[in-house]
Amino acid sequence: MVTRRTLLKTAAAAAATSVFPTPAIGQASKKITFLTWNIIDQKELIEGWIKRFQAARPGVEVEWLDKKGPDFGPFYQTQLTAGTPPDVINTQGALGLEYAAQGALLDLTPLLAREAAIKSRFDANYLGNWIYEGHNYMLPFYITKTLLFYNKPMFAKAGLTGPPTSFDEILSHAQKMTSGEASTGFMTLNFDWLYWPLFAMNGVQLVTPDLKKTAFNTPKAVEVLDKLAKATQANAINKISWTGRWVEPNGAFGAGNVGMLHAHSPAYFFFKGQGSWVTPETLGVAHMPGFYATPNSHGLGISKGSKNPELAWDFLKFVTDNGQAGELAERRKLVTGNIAVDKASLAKLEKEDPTVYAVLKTQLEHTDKMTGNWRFGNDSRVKEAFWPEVQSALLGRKDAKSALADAERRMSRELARA
Amino acid sequence: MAESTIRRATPLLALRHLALVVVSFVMLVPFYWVLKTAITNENIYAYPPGILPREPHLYNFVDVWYLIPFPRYLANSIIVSTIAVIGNVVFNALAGYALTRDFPGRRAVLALFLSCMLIPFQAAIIPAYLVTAKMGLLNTYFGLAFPLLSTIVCIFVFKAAFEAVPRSLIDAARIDGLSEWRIIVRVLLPLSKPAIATNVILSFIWSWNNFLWPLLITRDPLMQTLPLGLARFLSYMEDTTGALYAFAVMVLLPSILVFLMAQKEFIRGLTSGATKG
Amino acid sequence: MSVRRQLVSRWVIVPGGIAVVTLVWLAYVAAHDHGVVEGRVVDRSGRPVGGASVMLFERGFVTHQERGRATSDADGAFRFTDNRSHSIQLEAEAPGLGRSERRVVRLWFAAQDVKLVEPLRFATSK
Amino acid sequence: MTTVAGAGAAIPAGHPRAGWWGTQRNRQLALIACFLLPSLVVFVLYRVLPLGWNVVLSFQAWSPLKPAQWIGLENYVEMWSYDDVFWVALRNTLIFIAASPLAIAAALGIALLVNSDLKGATVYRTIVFLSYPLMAVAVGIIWRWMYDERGGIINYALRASGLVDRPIGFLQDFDWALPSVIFAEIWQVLGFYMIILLTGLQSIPQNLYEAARIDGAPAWARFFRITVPMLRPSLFLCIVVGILNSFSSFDLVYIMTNGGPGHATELLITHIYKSAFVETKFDYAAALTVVQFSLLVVLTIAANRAAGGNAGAVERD
Repeated sequence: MVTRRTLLKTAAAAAATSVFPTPAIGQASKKITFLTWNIIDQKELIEGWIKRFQAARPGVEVEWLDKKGPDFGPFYQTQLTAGTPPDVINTQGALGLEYAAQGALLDLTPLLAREAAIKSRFDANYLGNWIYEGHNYMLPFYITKTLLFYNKPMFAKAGLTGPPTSFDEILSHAQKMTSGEASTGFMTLNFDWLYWPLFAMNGVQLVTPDLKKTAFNTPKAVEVLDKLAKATQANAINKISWTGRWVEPNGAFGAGNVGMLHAHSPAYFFFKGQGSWVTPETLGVAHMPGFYATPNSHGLGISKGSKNPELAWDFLKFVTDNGQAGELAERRKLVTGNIAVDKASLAKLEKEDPTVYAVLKTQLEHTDKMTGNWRFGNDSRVKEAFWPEVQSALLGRKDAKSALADAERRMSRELARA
Repeated sequence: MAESTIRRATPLLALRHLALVVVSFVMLVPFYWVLKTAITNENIYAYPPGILPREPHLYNFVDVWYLIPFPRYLANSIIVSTIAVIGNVVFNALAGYALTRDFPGRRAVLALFLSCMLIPFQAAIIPAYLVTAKMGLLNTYFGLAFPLLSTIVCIFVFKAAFEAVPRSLIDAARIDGLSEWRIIVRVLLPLSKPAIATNVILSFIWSWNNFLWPLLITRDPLMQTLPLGLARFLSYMEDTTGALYAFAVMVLLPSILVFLMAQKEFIRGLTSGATKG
Repeated sequence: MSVRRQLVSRWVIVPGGIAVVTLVWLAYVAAHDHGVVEGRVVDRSGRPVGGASVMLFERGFVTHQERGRATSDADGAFRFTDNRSHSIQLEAEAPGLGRSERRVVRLWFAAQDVKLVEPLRFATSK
Repeated sequence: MTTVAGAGAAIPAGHPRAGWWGTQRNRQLALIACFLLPSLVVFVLYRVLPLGWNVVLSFQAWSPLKPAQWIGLENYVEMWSYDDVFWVALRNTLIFIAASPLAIAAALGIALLVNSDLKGATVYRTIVFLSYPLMAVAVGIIWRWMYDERGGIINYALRASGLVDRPIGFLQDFDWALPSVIFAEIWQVLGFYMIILLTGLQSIPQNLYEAARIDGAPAWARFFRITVPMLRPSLFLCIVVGILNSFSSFDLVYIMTNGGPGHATELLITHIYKSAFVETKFDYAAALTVVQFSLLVVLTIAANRAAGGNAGAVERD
């Protein structure tokens, strides 16, 4: 009787699985899904990892999915709603915190407490980027923060000796290198708060430390915004700074007629591919004045809805350990936040590729000066409330004062709603 | 105007050509750029823009073929689009015909259809996904084609075409004892070739270029369709690479082919209307 | 429409034609994809360089990975037999001569058999 | 008839179904129902259900994983009295829609031209249509480049021809951005309007024109007395599609400007999308969706009225 019932059950289950080709639902073997953010170029590498991971763990299956940034949200949110979230996810910037706030991610704090060795793998400051309300939700996968690239020939032509050391010097340097439309002096990326160091180095605070109230609407902020807007009108700051996303600014810098580019390290590989002028002799690399930089790192987290959280954690450890992280660092020429790995790969790069070395070195320096990485649970809402207003001022549509006032009004509302 | 029989005075003819040439030019300039970038690797943001391609080559197309699993995606796209096209021609013709008949609640149905058009898919993603999952159609060709099996615009294309067919003709057929089904197949469709062509063309294009839906319901890489390959190109090389445009061209070609094959019907249609009524 | 007319309609002819062309192409590919890459290495003055090690790089999505090495024989000829890629780069390295220029070789299909017309040339000579 | 009557007789008299099925008319109705069914299934599953979902959601506070709770009109209040972006998006959407008649007029002109025995009509037709099947993403990227301030071909041409001395940042300028996006959208959709109108023109019986010509009606009269009325269904369709484009051209806007600069090109659809998938305010996005839906319904009804009701159907006997 019992046997028959169980038999029927299994039959039904089998039928179900065959009828419903839905992945990750009701499957016998232990399976986890690894959802990465826009790293399809490393297909070979990641499939290699998965092979090794599975080889060491019989009966375990790892499915790999990769989505581009804009598609990531719709995909993950849909999967969440359907109750089939990918077990291990890789997100960029502050998105991880938002998912954490949404209750989508597993709190890694106890796991890290359980295995101190894992926690000590990582640069504490980078690991700290994914602490939401005191809990760790993600581990560094690969890390970046902004730095200042500059075009040495243009600096020389303008009689400039070295990179700017203050906000006003950024503007004056930029002005010196600007001649009509032929060349502009300064450019920055603007997504994900990447432009924030410009404000931070002027002591402007976005919010109060408790993240409850806005703190940016000060005379100083108005002055800074106004200066930036004026410099933009004067073409000293390239307009693309405030309108472009990734391709336009890096493409323009690659074209060789922009003096400085404030961007995070991946930008190097992009504009190098675009610009034949980029060589160790011609490309300057420096920190922004005051060593301020905005991180835009990639983290790895586990979905709360995971059917096999332990296996997922196992996979997380596997991916971030020296072996795998080392491969990633080597192939993608990046820093991983894994201290040992980065040390080794930088030592190697110092000989092989001095420019890349110079670029990546900055990523590990002054990590205590990271800014624009508030641990918001609703970062994108805050951004949506703040950026368009500021952008309007930067492009001369609104005056700085009223723009910041509007931004404050809208942002306060978002902060209050949270 | 529409009449084809009249001979036109040459100056007027020249004028028509002039107008069409101007329009064609405007339509082609962006197109030229797609092609130019597809056969070079120039940074499109370079200044000043080069009008003529420098050292053109076709290797970008080869890259596209190998950098994404092109053959597999192509096969999937063809299957899905074929399902969609068949569904559209059949279902839309039936629905279109039904709407030309009058029956209680006709206006209601009409209103329903019209309003169904007005719901953006972006806002329907989650429920649509859940429904499809419930039906167990995730990762299946049918699931990919389902939302596009019948499209309202095309239903109205048929409706309009059928309405233009003289009533007398249908009544005559009915008196001859033809069943409704026969009337559609034997009388209406032969007179509505342009409508059929339009249905084929549009439904093909829509399902062929569909991006968001396949993105969401296909987790299995082997089930993905061509447009999803786009994400791969954008993902690392961003949009300054020639390969991306080569890809766009390769995805475009089948649609153009279908259009060229189907558009013959537009010309044939010219005379068909004149015969009866 | 009769079956015959449908058979000769463009809806059959065009796809059919495409299918035929494809098959022919595939046949050609099948006959020429042994992944053989042949060429010669010469120094500045055009004299063959023996014992130079030639590196074959394969194009990934954005990077180039080294896939294999071959050594040139007495008259500078080298031969790879295991190229799987459709887009490769070749570079020679020899003691005393340094590295040759990096030659980009793009193929019409993966593993296409190819023979370099222009040999890999070192900037310096013995 | 007789056979059916027989069947009806076979079944015990007074059996409702038999009686119902008995009449010719009812069988017609059943048939019509069957004809409509497949399409209805598709629309109910993928349009009506989602709409219902949005309506319900718009009165709730919900996000995936968060249990839904009723909050009445809060989302709508938020929209009405706090979200200034909504009003901008609304305005832009209406402008976007208002532009479509121009495109339709242009398309009609082209359709009339290529619908004749003009030499090379096929070529022209193909060229005009070429842009429609192009992937919206590619179109967006291309136009973003064409409009580019430095490398863009448009500025290049304008300056080469000395029409402007300073380049125009079409997509960066608050005043230019929306028109520029609209123009690109028209560029892509023109071919679509054209074939819809062509299909309509095709189905106009030629004898009408011949008759008119015999009565000596001049060309313009034939156009306004025959072509336009007979085209009503197609024109109506084009107008409805013009209304649709305010959201179906989402990809284009999203790629070209992402709603910026500021919110100069923010449409309701981009606002909906961002609210839902960027800011994860699905509940609020649902409210926006409902509002957009109602707006478009109103516009469509108006268009229907203008087209003489009945989806612009031409009643003739």
